[in-house]
Amino acid sequence: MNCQPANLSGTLREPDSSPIDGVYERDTVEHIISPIALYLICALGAVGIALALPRQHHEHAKTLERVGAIALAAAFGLAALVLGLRASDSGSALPNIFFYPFAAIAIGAAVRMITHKRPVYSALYFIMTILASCGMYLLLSAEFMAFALVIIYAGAILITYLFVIMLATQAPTGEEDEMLDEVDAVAREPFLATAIGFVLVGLITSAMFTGIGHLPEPMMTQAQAADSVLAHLPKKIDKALDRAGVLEEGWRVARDHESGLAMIDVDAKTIEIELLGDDANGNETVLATRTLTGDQWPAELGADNLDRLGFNLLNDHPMMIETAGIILLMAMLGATVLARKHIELEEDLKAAQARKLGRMLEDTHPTARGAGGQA
Amino acid sequence: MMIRALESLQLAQLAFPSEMPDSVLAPYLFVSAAMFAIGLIGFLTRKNMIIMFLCTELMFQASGLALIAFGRHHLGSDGQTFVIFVLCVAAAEAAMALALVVLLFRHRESLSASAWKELNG
Amino acid sequence: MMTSSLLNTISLPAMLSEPVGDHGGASAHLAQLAGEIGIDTGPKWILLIVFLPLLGFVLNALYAAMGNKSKLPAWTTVGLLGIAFGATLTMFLQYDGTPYTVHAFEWFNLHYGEKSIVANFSFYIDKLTILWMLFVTGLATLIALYASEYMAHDIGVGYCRFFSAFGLFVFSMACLVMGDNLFLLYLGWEGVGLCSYLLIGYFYKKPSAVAAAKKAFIVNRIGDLGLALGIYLIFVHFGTVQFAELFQSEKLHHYINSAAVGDFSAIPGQAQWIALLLMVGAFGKSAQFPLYVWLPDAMEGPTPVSALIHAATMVTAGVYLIARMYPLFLVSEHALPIVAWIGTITALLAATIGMAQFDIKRIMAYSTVSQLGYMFAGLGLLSTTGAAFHVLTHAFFKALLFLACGAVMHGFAGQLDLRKLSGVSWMKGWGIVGITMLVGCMNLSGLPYITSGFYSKDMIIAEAFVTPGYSAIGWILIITAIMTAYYTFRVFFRVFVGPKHSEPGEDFHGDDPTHFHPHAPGWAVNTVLVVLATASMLAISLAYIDKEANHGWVGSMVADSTASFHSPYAESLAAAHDGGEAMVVAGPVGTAAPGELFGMNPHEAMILIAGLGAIFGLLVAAYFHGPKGWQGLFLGGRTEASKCRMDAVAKRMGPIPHLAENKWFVDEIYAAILVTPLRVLAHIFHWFDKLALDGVVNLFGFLPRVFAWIIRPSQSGVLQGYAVSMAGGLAVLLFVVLVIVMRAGGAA
Amino acid sequence: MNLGPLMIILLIGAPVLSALWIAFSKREDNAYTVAIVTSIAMLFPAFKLINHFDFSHGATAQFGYSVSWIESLGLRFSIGMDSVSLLLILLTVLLGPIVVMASKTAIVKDKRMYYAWLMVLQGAMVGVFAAQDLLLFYICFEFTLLPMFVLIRKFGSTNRVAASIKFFLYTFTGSMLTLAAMVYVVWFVAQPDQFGAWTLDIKTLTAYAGNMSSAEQGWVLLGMLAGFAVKVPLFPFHTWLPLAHTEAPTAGSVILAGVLLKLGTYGIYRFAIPLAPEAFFTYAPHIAVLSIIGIIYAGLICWVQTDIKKLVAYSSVSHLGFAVLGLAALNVTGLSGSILYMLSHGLSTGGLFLMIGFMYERYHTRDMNSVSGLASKMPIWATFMVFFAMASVGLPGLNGFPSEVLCLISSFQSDASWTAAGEPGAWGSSLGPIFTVFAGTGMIIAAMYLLYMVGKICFGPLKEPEDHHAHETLPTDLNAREILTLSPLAIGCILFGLQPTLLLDAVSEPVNNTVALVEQANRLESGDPRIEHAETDTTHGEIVPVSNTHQGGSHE
Repeated sequence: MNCQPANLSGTLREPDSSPIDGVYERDTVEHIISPIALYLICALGAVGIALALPRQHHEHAKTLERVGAIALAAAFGLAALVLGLRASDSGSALPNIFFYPFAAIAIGAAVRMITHKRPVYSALYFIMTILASCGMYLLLSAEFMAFALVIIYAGAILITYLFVIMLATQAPTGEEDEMLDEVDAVAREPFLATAIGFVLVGLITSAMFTGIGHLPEPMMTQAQAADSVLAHLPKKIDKALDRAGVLEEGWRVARDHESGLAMIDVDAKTIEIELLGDDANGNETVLATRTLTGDQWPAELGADNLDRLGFNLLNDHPMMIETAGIILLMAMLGATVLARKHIELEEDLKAAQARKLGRMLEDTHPTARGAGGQA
Repeated sequence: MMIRALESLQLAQLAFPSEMPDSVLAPYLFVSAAMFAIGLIGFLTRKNMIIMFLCTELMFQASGLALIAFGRHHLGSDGQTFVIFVLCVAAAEAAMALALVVLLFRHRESLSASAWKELNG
Repeated sequence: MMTSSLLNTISLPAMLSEPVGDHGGASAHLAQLAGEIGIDTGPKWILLIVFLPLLGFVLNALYAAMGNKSKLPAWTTVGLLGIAFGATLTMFLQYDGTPYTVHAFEWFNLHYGEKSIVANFSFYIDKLTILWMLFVTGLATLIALYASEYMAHDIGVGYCRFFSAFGLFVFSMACLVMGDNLFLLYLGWEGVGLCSYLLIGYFYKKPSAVAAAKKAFIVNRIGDLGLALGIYLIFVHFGTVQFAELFQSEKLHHYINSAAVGDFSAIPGQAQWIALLLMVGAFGKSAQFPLYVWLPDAMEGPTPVSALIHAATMVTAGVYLIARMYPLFLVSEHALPIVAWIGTITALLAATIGMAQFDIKRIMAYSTVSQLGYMFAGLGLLSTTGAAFHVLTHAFFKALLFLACGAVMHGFAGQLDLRKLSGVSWMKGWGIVGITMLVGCMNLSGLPYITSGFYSKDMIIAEAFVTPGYSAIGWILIITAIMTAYYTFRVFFRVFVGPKHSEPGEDFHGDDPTHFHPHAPGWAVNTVLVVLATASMLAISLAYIDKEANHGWVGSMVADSTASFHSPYAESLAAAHDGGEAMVVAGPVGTAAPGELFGMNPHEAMILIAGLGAIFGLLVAAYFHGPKGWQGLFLGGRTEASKCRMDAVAKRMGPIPHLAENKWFVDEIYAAILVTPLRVLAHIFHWFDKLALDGVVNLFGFLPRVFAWIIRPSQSGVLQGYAVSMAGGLAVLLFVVLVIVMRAGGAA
Repeated sequence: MNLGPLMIILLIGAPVLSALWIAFSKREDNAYTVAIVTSIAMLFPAFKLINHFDFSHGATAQFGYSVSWIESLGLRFSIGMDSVSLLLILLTVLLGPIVVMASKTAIVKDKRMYYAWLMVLQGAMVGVFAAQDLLLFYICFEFTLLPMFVLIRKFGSTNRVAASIKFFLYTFTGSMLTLAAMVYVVWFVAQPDQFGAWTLDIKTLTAYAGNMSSAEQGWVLLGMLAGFAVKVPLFPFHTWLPLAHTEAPTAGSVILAGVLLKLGTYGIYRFAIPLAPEAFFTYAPHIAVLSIIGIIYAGLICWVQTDIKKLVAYSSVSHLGFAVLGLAALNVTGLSGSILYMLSHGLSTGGLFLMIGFMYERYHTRDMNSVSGLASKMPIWATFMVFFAMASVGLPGLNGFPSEVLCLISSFQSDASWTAAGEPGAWGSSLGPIFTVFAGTGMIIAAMYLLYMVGKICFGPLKEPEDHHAHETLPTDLNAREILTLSPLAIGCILFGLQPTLLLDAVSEPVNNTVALVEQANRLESGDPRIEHAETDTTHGEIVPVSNTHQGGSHE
């Protein structure tokens, strides 16, 4: 669907349009969220996670987890509420409504991921987090990244994780935690960790919110943005013009001789086009030029997100691609080398393994315990 | 309310998304911070090495979200480009990490990170 | 103290005769003398005197290396020393009265700016030098000859060792006496110290010998420190260590003149300090009172060594030093009186100890100390002539005595106890020893007229009486003279006359002491003894040569040297000749007019008193120790070796003989107040070093460990442990950053 | 680049190369051969240097050669030598073959390691003395630690580990502070109002360092002394030395006493004095007091030792006190005396350590109570022993005497109130006769402990350890090799004692320059209290740094 950017351009973001301006200086947290609330939220979240983290042989474990969940929910709700209130009374826009469910799912799944005692479930919850964040990517008009994320993460990486988990851990059936490996059943130093973690949240958020006020203005207007990209894509313009049928045979978008950029002006909606042909001594020259004006501007002419991303990637960060490639290559080699290494177990470990096998044999249910044995 | 929601849903589809106020950026950042913290906490608390690596991935995610949000705020594509990079790193890290996990597991018959403390003073 | 008044009497006539100029007054003589020193004008062959003995040292060392097993070393040494003596004699005969120096090679030469420290291997020849070198080389030759037989018992490496050290000694002595600068003198000074160390410790298997050697060296070192400081001070003050320059120094003449008029305030304290420091060195080397303790122990060495080094030559180095540096002593207010008194005290003390000893060699050692005391008294009394003369005569008769005792010791298997020997002279082949011993004893005790010792000693004692305020010294010296006669003849009467009796000493290895047959000395020993005896008798004549001008040949030798000094005695004579005017100013202290003693010329008085004293001592000795009959001059009643009348008396004298026999426990006292505390201190330092200092160091080494031990647990090794600290660190960092950002924001 | 620098580089490089050869050669046995050949070959470049050295300009660094390292920081490696360096290099090179020969039979296993490190040490020591810039000096200075550490650690006797560690850490800690001081000086000189560029050239640094304020100089001096005083070692910082000496192998002890300790005094002479002239002048009396305490204290400790090696080690502390005293006197006599002392101590104490080593090889004991009277068993050995003992007692005619005398005289001279204006050594720091007297007691104490040692082990009735049995290869008395090892030292002692003038002339120019520099600095700054005194003192027409009020009248 296609609507003119101009329609919307005004309605959003008037800088410092808050009626009670000056109450909240733009360079403190205040204009985003009141610090007290922020710290309260952090505290709640901390308590919640601390309670929710797994612990073994605790009769009230379940209740604690529930309390934790409630605390977390409260924290999340409070955060949403406070942010919303502050935004609304500064009259500035709120995030998309869909943001809230996505955020809720993402965080909730994340929490569950770290609190769940079974690695497999953790992995699955992580996939959920990723999907939720994909949603948020969409809201941030990064659709390509959203889908890339789904494919790469949920599709590739997490599956690897699942494989490894299944290779390495014994998944006990049934709900009873006693069968769980101590490694999964017990969290170490939950309170310290959560404390540190949420102190960090507090700090990071307040830092970021403080910084928001100082963020630079966008580097260019939408038109310039489009222009800058489009001018680099003469072929794309040619295609668009062709599809719109405004070009005769032999005509094309005029290229600037030095830079090779297409001569196009998005704001004025004018496009220079030229006719190429051979001159007397047979080499190619511009025979004629003409300017298309606004009414001939093809409707679907415009650089979309993907164009800009790809252009940015290839034009601005070529080095990064190389680096990424090398990193991946190295990772591949490294993983291969590491994984195919054959290990000689020490005697005591052999004994331990034998004991484990013995235990496994008298187990009633034959599960894939080969993992240990394969080593 | 509903209207604004729909508008901005379309906005997401726009070729040239328009600018984005602080008050919209902030919640995204808050979420990313929260995710990061949760990942960190997980890394610190869980003993299972695999889970720990999952938590690192979660932290990657958080950073990715922040990057994208800022990129959106800037109306530039650099944020997304960096997320691509982050993805590469994450992938590489996952591969290596899992290979290591397997290796270590074969050594110790255990996934506990605290099974490896030869370096203690 | 006294000296000021002394110099008063001396210099006044001179000052009356001529106006006081820079070179006028008392320093005129010195100035005139120093003025004509010929720098490096001497014939080079004079170097032979110094370097032939060194050659001897080298050759003997080579013999030792080649494992020579003959008397070759002895003959080499005797020959070379003989040549050296001949050279000295020639030097003496050719000497024309003006001092000169001979340059061998450059030794010590530090230039800075236009200044420099110059001390070369070059030699300063004046009459004092010649006098000393004459008896040094002469006696050295004789004693080497004696030793060639005496040391024959361990021919081989030891023999070579002995003679090489012997040669080295003569070389060092030559450097000491002939050196033209104080560094070279110091070289000789330390060199003779080394040789005496090596030679005392010759029988190095005997712990006592080793200890004695060590003692000698260290005690000497104490003196040497004084000497060294004195030399430094001379250099620092006068800017030179060369005699020629020193004696020409304006400063010195200035000082002498002001000292002559008794104005010591005009002389800077440091200039006066010089003499006091040099004095300490002299006391050390010449075994004067506080530092004499090493000399008796030095008798552990072979007898020739005792004779040459510890009786005749080395111990007179102190006398030489003072004589050589006399001008500096004159300008020091307290130096000479101290020298005089120290000398006197030493003389008395040593005599008292000597009277109670039974070891004849030790008796001789103490008598040496005592006689050296006389010499110092002489120096202190401004009679350098007397001192030098006594040095000369003493050199002869004391060497003679030692060699005689050595012969006895050698013949009787190391027996030295006078209670175990008797009538040695009457034994077969011991006549010469007896006679020469008698000569020696007479000289030592200074029997009037017939002995040279009398003349030299008398000159000193006379000086004491003619010097205002010093008659006390005179009396003490006379008493000492009596004691000297007593203990000398005690030895003679006990050992050399009387009933024949002998027991072998510890060197006897036979099974039955009763079948012990002493072996009489051979020709070499006898010759040397005879020569020395004759020499010491002939020395009498020296007192009459040139008597009027400088009272004696020695006087004439000294008179032309820096040591020369127109002594009050001479003044008084001069005064007597021209009407006794000068003496009016003489005695500010109000003693008897120095010209007079019991109404006669002091000389006659001395002949009376000292002579009588000596004879009295002799008679006492004869009474208490002499054998029955004519051998004891019909006084003695001794019939066997070990018993005599003295024993009874000694019993009645209570603890005194015991104390005296144990040297008044001086060694023990020194040990108690010096050595032991020092040793304790050393141990304290040692432990302090071990515990305190090293402890602190180790503590500093230990602290880091403690710290590490404290922070070590933080490295748990658990991955998440580090992660927690990382996150915490990040949090803190963020907090800090945030606060700063807030600040900035607030400010903005 | 002509002959001279080549020779120096040869002196530094060749030992290192031969060390590499030894280290990588397959055969244990030819290690000794290579080492001895190299160290003897080193003598020829050394003598060539003497021939080509222009002694009339002893102060100027000759055979200079300089390669740039980091131009922007002014880091260069520059070598060259003035006469002082030359003499110390000669000492080093002379000791080279001696120590190698001395360890022929003493070292039986790990020969390659031993000789390799020995050679490296040689090169490093030459490098220290030949360095003309701070960098090279410091590198070599520190690098001498490593080989010594290994020598002690691997080839020492029972307590070697502790000894090596203490040696290393103690000296290293000190020299870290020295580095700090040097860096500060370099930084200061690099200031725009000074030289204005980074430089490590010693001459340049010396030229500008004088501009530092007294306080800065004080700190610089402190830092310098922290390293050098430990090396010397000065009184309270000496405790590493006896341990290191006792545990080190003979060769190690010889080099330690012969050369390494001199790095301290050399450092003071070459850096502490010129780089902090005022401060050194101000604190000279304190330094002198420390050195004198060292002389007496260490001397007395020697006197109660039962371990011969410890005795000689402490005697080094006592002896080098004289050297430092001479430096503290800050006049020509003192500095020359001090430099002479560095050389002479190297000869005589090195000799003593060799003697002890030879005895140890035969009797495997260092306890004085378990041996005595060896003179009857080993006369040659005893002769050398007495000789070297006398040399270090300071017997005139041997090497100890000239240096000792000069050091003592210098302390005497450097008191203005005792030295009349215009008299020799009128200028100097403010020591005085009292210093000389106390230092002089060192002469007596030296005689006490050295004769105590000689008397105990050489003389007296023969006594050998109970379990003693004749050495399988060595004869009872010294063999030809050992005599050959000792004789150069002995000859050196005698020549040194009879011809000190040669050395004095050689070093006179640099020493005079140094004194002039210090005097300059202190007169300009009038850091010299005596100057004001002289100015107020109207009896003297010209300004002399002398306040001889009580003898003012005595000489006009």
